[in-house]
Amino acid sequence: MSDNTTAQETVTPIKAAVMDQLPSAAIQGQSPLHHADLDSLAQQGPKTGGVHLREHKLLCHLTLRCNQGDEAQKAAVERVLGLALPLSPLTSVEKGDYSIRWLSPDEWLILAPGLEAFDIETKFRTEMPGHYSLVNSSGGSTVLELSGENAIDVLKRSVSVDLHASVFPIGKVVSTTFAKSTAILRRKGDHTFELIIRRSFADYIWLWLQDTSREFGLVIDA
Amino acid sequence: MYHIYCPHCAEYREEEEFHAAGQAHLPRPLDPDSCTDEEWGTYLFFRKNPRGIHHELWVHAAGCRKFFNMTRDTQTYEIKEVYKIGEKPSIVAES
Amino acid sequence: MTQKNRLQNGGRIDRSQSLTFSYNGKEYQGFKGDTLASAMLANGIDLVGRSFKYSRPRGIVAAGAEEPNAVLQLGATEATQVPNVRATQQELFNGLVSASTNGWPSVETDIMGMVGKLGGNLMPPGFYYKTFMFPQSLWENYETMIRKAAGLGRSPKKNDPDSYDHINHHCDVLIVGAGPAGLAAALTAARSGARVMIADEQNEFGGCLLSTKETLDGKPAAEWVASVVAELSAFENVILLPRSTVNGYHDHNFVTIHERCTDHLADIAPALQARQRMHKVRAKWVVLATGAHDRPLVYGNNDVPGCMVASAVSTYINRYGVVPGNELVLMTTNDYGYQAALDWHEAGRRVAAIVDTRTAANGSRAQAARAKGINIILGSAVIEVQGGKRVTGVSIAPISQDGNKVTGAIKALSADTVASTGGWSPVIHLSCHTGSRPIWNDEIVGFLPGKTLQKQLTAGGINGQYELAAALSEGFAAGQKALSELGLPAVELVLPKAKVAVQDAPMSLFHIPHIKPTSQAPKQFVDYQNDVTAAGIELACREGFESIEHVKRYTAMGFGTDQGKLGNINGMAVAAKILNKTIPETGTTIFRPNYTPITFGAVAGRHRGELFDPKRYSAMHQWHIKRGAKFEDVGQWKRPWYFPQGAESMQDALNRECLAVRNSVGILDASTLGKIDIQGKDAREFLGRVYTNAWAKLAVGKCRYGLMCGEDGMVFDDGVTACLGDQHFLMTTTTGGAARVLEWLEIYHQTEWPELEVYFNTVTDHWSTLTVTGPNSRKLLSELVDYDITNENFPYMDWKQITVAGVPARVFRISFTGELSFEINVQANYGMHVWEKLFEVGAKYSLTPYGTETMHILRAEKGFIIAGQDTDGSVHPHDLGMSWCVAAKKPFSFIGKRGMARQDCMREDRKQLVGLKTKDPKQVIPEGAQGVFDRTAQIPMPMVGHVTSSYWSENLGHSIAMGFVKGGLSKMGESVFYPLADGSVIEAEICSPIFLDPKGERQNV
Amino acid sequence: MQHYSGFGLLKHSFSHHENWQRTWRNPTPKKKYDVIIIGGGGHGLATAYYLAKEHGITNVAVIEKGYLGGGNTARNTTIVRSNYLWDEAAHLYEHAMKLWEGLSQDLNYNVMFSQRGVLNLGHTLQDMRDIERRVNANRLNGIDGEVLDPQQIKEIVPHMDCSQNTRYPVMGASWQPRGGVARHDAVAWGFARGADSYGVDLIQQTEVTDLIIEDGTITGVKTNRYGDIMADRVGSVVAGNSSVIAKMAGFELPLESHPLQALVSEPIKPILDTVVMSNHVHGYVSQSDKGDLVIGAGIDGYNGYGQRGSYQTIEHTVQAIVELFPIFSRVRMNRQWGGIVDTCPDACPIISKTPVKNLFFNCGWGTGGFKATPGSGNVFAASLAKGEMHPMAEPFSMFRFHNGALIDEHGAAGVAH
Repeated sequence: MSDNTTAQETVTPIKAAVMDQLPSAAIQGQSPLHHADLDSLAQQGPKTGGVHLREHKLLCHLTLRCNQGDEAQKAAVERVLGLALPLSPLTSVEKGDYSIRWLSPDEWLILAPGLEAFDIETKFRTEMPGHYSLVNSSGGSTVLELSGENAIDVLKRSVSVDLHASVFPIGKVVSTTFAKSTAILRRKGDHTFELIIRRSFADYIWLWLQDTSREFGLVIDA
Repeated sequence: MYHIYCPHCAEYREEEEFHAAGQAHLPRPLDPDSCTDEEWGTYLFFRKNPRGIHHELWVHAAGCRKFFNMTRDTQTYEIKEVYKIGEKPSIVAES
Repeated sequence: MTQKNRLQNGGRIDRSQSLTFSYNGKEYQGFKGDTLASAMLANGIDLVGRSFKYSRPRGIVAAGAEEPNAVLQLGATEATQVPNVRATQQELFNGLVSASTNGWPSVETDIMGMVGKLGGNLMPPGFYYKTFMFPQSLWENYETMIRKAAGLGRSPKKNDPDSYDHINHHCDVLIVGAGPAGLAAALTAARSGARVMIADEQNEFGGCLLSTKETLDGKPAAEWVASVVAELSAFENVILLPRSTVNGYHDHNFVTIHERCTDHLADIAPALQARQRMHKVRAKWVVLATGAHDRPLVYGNNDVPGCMVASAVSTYINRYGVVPGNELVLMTTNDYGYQAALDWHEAGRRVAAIVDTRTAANGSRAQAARAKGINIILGSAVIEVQGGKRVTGVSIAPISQDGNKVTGAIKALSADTVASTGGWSPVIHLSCHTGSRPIWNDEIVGFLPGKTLQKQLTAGGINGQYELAAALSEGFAAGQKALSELGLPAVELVLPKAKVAVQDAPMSLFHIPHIKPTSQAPKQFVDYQNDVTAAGIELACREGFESIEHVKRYTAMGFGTDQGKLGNINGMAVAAKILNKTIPETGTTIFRPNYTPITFGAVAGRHRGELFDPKRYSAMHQWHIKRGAKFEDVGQWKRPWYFPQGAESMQDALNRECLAVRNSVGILDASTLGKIDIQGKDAREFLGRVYTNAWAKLAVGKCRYGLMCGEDGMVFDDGVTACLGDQHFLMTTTTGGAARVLEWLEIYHQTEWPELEVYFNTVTDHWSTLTVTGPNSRKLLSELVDYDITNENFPYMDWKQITVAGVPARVFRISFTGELSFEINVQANYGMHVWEKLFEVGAKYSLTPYGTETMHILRAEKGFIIAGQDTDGSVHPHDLGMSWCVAAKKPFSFIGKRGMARQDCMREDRKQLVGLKTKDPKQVIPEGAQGVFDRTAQIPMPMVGHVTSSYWSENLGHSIAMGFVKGGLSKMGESVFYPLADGSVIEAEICSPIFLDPKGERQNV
Repeated sequence: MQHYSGFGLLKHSFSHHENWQRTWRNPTPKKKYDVIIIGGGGHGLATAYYLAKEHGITNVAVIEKGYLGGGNTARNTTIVRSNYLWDEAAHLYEHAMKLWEGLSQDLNYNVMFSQRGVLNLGHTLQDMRDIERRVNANRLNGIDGEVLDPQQIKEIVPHMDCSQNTRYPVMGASWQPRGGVARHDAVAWGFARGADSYGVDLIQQTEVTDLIIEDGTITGVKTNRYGDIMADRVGSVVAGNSSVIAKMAGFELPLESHPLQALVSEPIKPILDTVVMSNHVHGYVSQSDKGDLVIGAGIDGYNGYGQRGSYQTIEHTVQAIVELFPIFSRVRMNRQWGGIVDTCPDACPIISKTPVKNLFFNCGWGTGGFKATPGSGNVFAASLAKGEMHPMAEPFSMFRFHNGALIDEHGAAGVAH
C-alpha cells in the first residue's frame, strides 16, 4: 500500500484509484438487512405463504458508465465478463453468476460473486480503452428476491410500472420508485422478481414488504 | 397525473418518476462576465411561462436519471412530444 | 319490530338472513341485501334528519349516490365512527349502529325546528354577509353559534384501527358502470382478449337492471346479468370491481377507484384485511357507462318526508321488496315516470293519481297505467304538499304549457307519498374532471359529455339513451370502438332482445309554478342538503349574482356531500327563468373529483405512521440504538443527536462529549454525508466550474474544501473533495444536499457541457464514514492500521489507502472539529466491524461517541459554517467572510461568479457572518435572535441580522455564537444587541468566528 | 348604497326579500376611463375600491374575463396571516392584516374574518431555528407571535398528534393569534359592492385580448365584447395569467404559473378551532364555518394553466394531514380543485411599474395572495393614483430581479401559505 501511495507522487499518476475493499474472510460483512436477522426468521418463521422473500447478500455490485457506440469498449466488456453489454433499453443479460442490467444509455449495473470485485475492476482497468467509469457499489445496496403467486400483488402495491407479462417479460429491468424509495426491479421468472435496493432504505423497504404481504403470508427463504 | 414517455427508456412511465426542471432551451451565456446585470438577471429569472405550447426540461429522476425536453400544452396538459437534449422541437406555438 | 313496508316476496334480498341494526338507539330488523335506507323504509322510518339551516324534518328521497338527506353517523365505538354515510349506499350488516346527525334534543322533537320555522324567513341566502357585523367585538360569539349549527356528522376522537391499501393497474379498457351498457362493453372487449377492468359502485353488477321488471330475451334481466358476470369472471385478463366507485378521472387517462372492501361486513375490518383500497389505474381507453340520475321536480314543501324521486320508488319495490308508503301521487314530465306508479300498483298499494304535466300521454307505459285503471291527471302538477313529518296530502292544479303559471282551480288529494320526475340527468361528472365542459341538449333536456382530450368513450344513459335496447347496443359499439383503436380484433356479440317502449316527448319542466309568487310560496327546495330554495336562487339573481357559479357560491347550491346531483340542473333552470336566459346561457356546471366522497385513510393508504416517510439508517445504526442515542431527523436520515449517559441532561452530555474530543478522542458516524464518485479526464475542469475555488492543481492524494453556489452567487452546499487519481475524485456533500448536488452536476453536464468527459455516481450508501477526532486519535488509530500515520508520513489534508482493523479503508486527514482527525471510509458492509474494533482498543482512551449537536458545537468553536444553518439561500461567499474560497482568477467563469457580482451583492452594508461574544460570558444567545444596533429604538426596530448558531462552549468556558450583522466584517469589536421575547436584552461583541486555535495548529500535528 | 344589518334583514323579511337592491350594476363600459384594472379578482376589486374611496378616482373600470372573484379568490384556502420574515414583506402583510381587522365594517359586508390564530409547526431543529428567527423578526416589527412548545400546542389543538411516535414529531410552532381565515367569496363581493357604490364599472364576461400601446405608453385595451376601451393608466392584476398580459405588452416577467391544489372534507361538527400549517410534512388544514376541513399543500412542479394538478400531490397532502391528525382517517374528502398561482423566484410579489409607461403590474403573489388582498389593493391603488409606487410597494419592483435585491421568503413560505 505504502508503495502505491509513494508511487502517487511520481510523474505518471494513475488515472483512477482501484481498491480491493474486502478484508480477509475472517471478518464477516454485514448486509443492509443484517439487523432483521432473516436467517433465523427463515428457520423459525412460517413455511407457507403467498410471498417468498430471500436476500442475496454481499454480492459484487459494479456500476459501469461508458459509450454504447464504442465498439472497442463493448469488446472489452465482453473480454472481461464473457457477456455482451445489453444495449436495448430495460434489458439484462445473465450467465452463471454474472449479470448486467441496462440502467441508462450510458450506465449499466454488473452483478458478480462477492469476492470478485477487485479482480473485475483490475481487469477493466487494463482492458477498457477510452472514457469510462467503473464504480464499486457493493456496500451500498443489496439484492432481494420476491417470489410466490402473490409476489406480483405485493409489487403492484409498491411500484407503478406495468408488470403484465406481455409488457414485463422475464429479463426486463426497470429503475423505478418503490413505495417512497427506489429500486431496480427485474423479472426472473413468471412469479419471481429481483429487487436491488439502497442500503440506507433497506429497513424501510423491509417494513413495507412485511406490511404489504401480510394478507398473503410472508415466507422468508434462507 | 401525467403519463410520460421517456425517450431514453423508450416507454411510458408515471409522473412520480419524473420532475420538471423549468423552461427548456435556456443556454448559459458563454461569457457571463460580459453580461450586464439586466442580461444576467434575465437569464436567471425571466421566463416565457406561456399559456399553451411550452418547451420544458424534465428529468427521469427515479429512472435513467437523464434530462430530456418536452413540448406540452400548459392549458390542456397534453404532451405533444418529448425529445432529447440537443434536439429541436418539431411542434412550436404559432404566434 | 315488524317491517310494515316489506313485501312478502320479490326483490334481491335474502329473507332467510335477518339482520339487526339500530337507528337513534332503537333496534330494527332488515335482510341481507338491504341497504340501510331500504331497511329503514321497510320499518316505516320516515325521519332521517333535520336540515342544517331551517332544521326541517327530512326523509329518504333517492336510492343511490344522489341521496341528499339520508346522511347518517355510523359506528359502534368511538374509534370506528364514520360521519356522513349515505344510507342509500351503505349495505346493511348485523349490528350496524346508526344515528341521525342534526336535531336537538332529538330528530323527532327538535327545538331548532321551531327556530327554523320562525327564523327561516330571516335566513335568505347570503344572510351572513349582511349581518353579525355589529358590534365588531361580538363576531366571535356569532361565529361559534354558526359553527355549532353547521356541519353534519362528527369526526371520531380516537385513532382509526383499520388499514388502507393502494394498488396500481394498467389496462386496455376500463369500464365505469356495470349496467347494461357497461356489461355489453366489457364483454365485447374481454372476448377480444383485451385487458379489461370494470368497476361499479354497487355491491353487485347490473346497474339499473337490478331494480327493473324489464326482461331480456323474455327472461328476467338479472339472468342475463348473471350470465355475463360469469363469463367475465372466467377471463384471466379481466378484473371485476364491485363496491368500487370511480371517484376521479385525471389527465392522460389516469383513474382512481375507491373500493370498499369490508364496509359491508362490520364497522371494523376483519384481521389482515384492508378496510378500503384505492385502485390507481392507467387505462388506454375508458368507457363511461355511468347511466343517469332521475331528476325530481321543484314544488312547494317538496322536502316533506314522503317526497321521493320516481325511479327510487321503483328501486325500493323491485330490488328490496319495500313499498315506501301506502298512497302514491306520481308527478311526471315524461313517460319513464309512469313506471313508478305501475310498480307501486303491482305491489298492491294504492296509486291516488298520476299527475302528468303534459296535456297528452299515449306512450306504452301511459297506456299500461290506463289499462290498470290508474287515475291520470293531465296538464297539471302537484304545486304543493301538506304534512309535517310525513306527507298527508297534495294540492294539484292545472298549469300553462310553458310551465310558468297555475291556470286553474286547486284540487286536493290525500296521499302519503309523492314521487316526482322531471326526466333523467346523465351522470357526466367523470367526463368533467379533466376540464371538459358539458353541452346542453334540448331533446334529452339535460347535459351531455363535452369534447375531451382523454381517450374516453361513452355509452347508454350518460348519452341520454334510456331505453334498454339502445343502452346495450351503445355498450357493444363502445367496446368495438375501443378494440379497433387498440388494434385488437373485433368480436361477435349477440345482444339480448329488450322490449322497446313507445315514447312521447318529455316536457321541459323543472320548477313547478305556485299560485303565489315563488318568494311567497311554500319553500320549494332545489338543494335539500344546503336548504337552497327556488326563492333563494331568484333572490340571488335579483341581487346581481347572475353567473351560475355566483348563484352556486352565494346560495351554496351544489356544495353539499351530494354535490348537487339532484339539484344543480333544477337550480340552473330556476336562475335561467328569472334571468330570461336559456339554461346553457347561465353557464355550465362543472363537476370536480370526487364523484362521491372517499375517506382520507384510503387516500393516504399505507403511507402513515412508520411508513409515512422512509427512515434512512447508517450501517452503525443498531449500535447507536443500543448505546441509547437520541436521534435527530436530517432529511430522511436518523442521525445520532447526542449520547446521554444515565440520567445526564442534554447539556451535560454535550459538555462531556465536547471535552472528550478536545482532551482525548471522540468518534462521529459521518456516513450520511453525500458522496459522489467522479471519473473522467475532464473531472478536474468540471470541479473548477461548479466550485468557487481552484482545483486545477490538486494533486493525487490530497483533499480540498469547496464551496458550491447557484448561478445567483448564493451558497447552497459545501464539502471536501479528494483527488483519488488524476482523473478520479470523491466529492462529499452535506447530508441534506446529496441528491440535489448530484442532480446539479448532472443537469450541467447533460445540458450545458456534454463535451466534458466525466461521469458522476453516488456512493453515499457504499461507504461508511467513521470520524475519529481528538489529540489521542492518532494513538488510537495507529493500534489498528498497517501503516505509519505520523504527521510526516500522513500530513493534514492528505488521504491514504490503508487497512483499519483489518479492513481496507480510505482514510482522510481532514477535520471539522479543529482537532487532529481521521475520517475512515470503509465499505459499508464492514462499517460496524471497524466501529466496534475502534471501541475495543479505544476504551483506554475513553473513546467517546458523539452526535450532531456536539459536532455543531465543535465546528462552531472553529468558526466552520454549516450550509443550511449559517446560510439560507441569500448569502454569497463574501457575506460569509469566505472570500479566500473564491478564485476570481479562474479562466472559466464558474457558477456563481457573475451572480455574486450583481449590484446588490456588492453593497457594503450587506449582512455578513461574524462571531459574537456575549458581554456576560455565561449568557447563550438563543439561535434565531434578531440583532439591533440601537437597543432604544422604537418598534418597528431596524434589525441588522440574526444569530445562526449559538452554543455553550464547555471547552472555552463561555458562550459562542455566529450570526449575520449588517457590514459586520468591518465592525469588529463593536456591539450588537439582542432584544428577547422576555424583554431582556443580550449585548454581544462582534468578533472573529474562530474562537479556538485561530492558527489551526491542533488539527495539524 | 343600501345598508346591510340584522334590522335590514328583518325589515326585508316582511316583504319576502323581494326588494333587495342589486349588489352591483351590470354596466356597459364607457369609451374611456382614468384607470382600467384588468382582472376582477379580490386584488383587482380591492384596488378599484381604494382608488375610489381613498383617492377619489371613480372613473374606473374593472375588466374581468369570467365572473367577479372567480379565479384564485374562489380557489384558495382562505388563510390570513402576516408573520413574514423579511421587513418588506412583513410590513406589507401587516398593513393588510390591519385592514382585514376592520374590513367587514368598512365594507358593510361581513367577510367573516375569523382571527382564530395560525400555527406554523416545526418538526426539525432547523425548522425551530427558522421559527425563532421569524418570530423574533415579527416581534421587533410589531407583529404578534410567539413560539410554542408541544404541550402548549396540544392545548390549542387537542386532537393533533403531538406525541413522539410520529415519523416527524412536532417540536414546536410559531403562533400568530391575529391570523385566521375569512370567507373568500365575500371578500370579492364586498369589495365589488363597495367599488360599484362609488361608481366603478365592473365589466364581467369580457376578456382583454390585447393592449393598445403607442410609442411605449399604454392608452387602452382591446376587448372581445366591447372593442377598444381607452384609459390613462392600466393596472394588470391577473395572477396566474400575468405572463399572458405581459406578452401582449412585449416583455417577460420573472414568473412561473403553477397549479395549486386544495381540497375539502365533508362538513363535520367543530373539531379544529385554528389554522395548522406544516412546511415539513407539507400540508395545512383549517375548518370552515360550514364544517369542512379545508386542506392544501405545495404547488405542482410544472407550469400549468389548467386549474387542476396531479393526483400524487393530493395523495401526499392527505398523507400529511392523516399523519398530523390520525383521527381524520375515517373522515371523507369531498371535493378537490386547483388554482393557478404565479410564483416569483423569491416567493414575494411584484407590485411595479413596467417597461411600458402607465402600465402597472400587481402579480407574483404565488401562494400568498389571498391574505394580502386588502393591503395589495390599497398600496396598488395609491401607486395607480399617483403614478408613483407607494413606499410599501417600492421594494417589490420587477427590476429587483436585475440588480439582485431579492426578498427571499422561501424560508417563511416554503410550502403553500
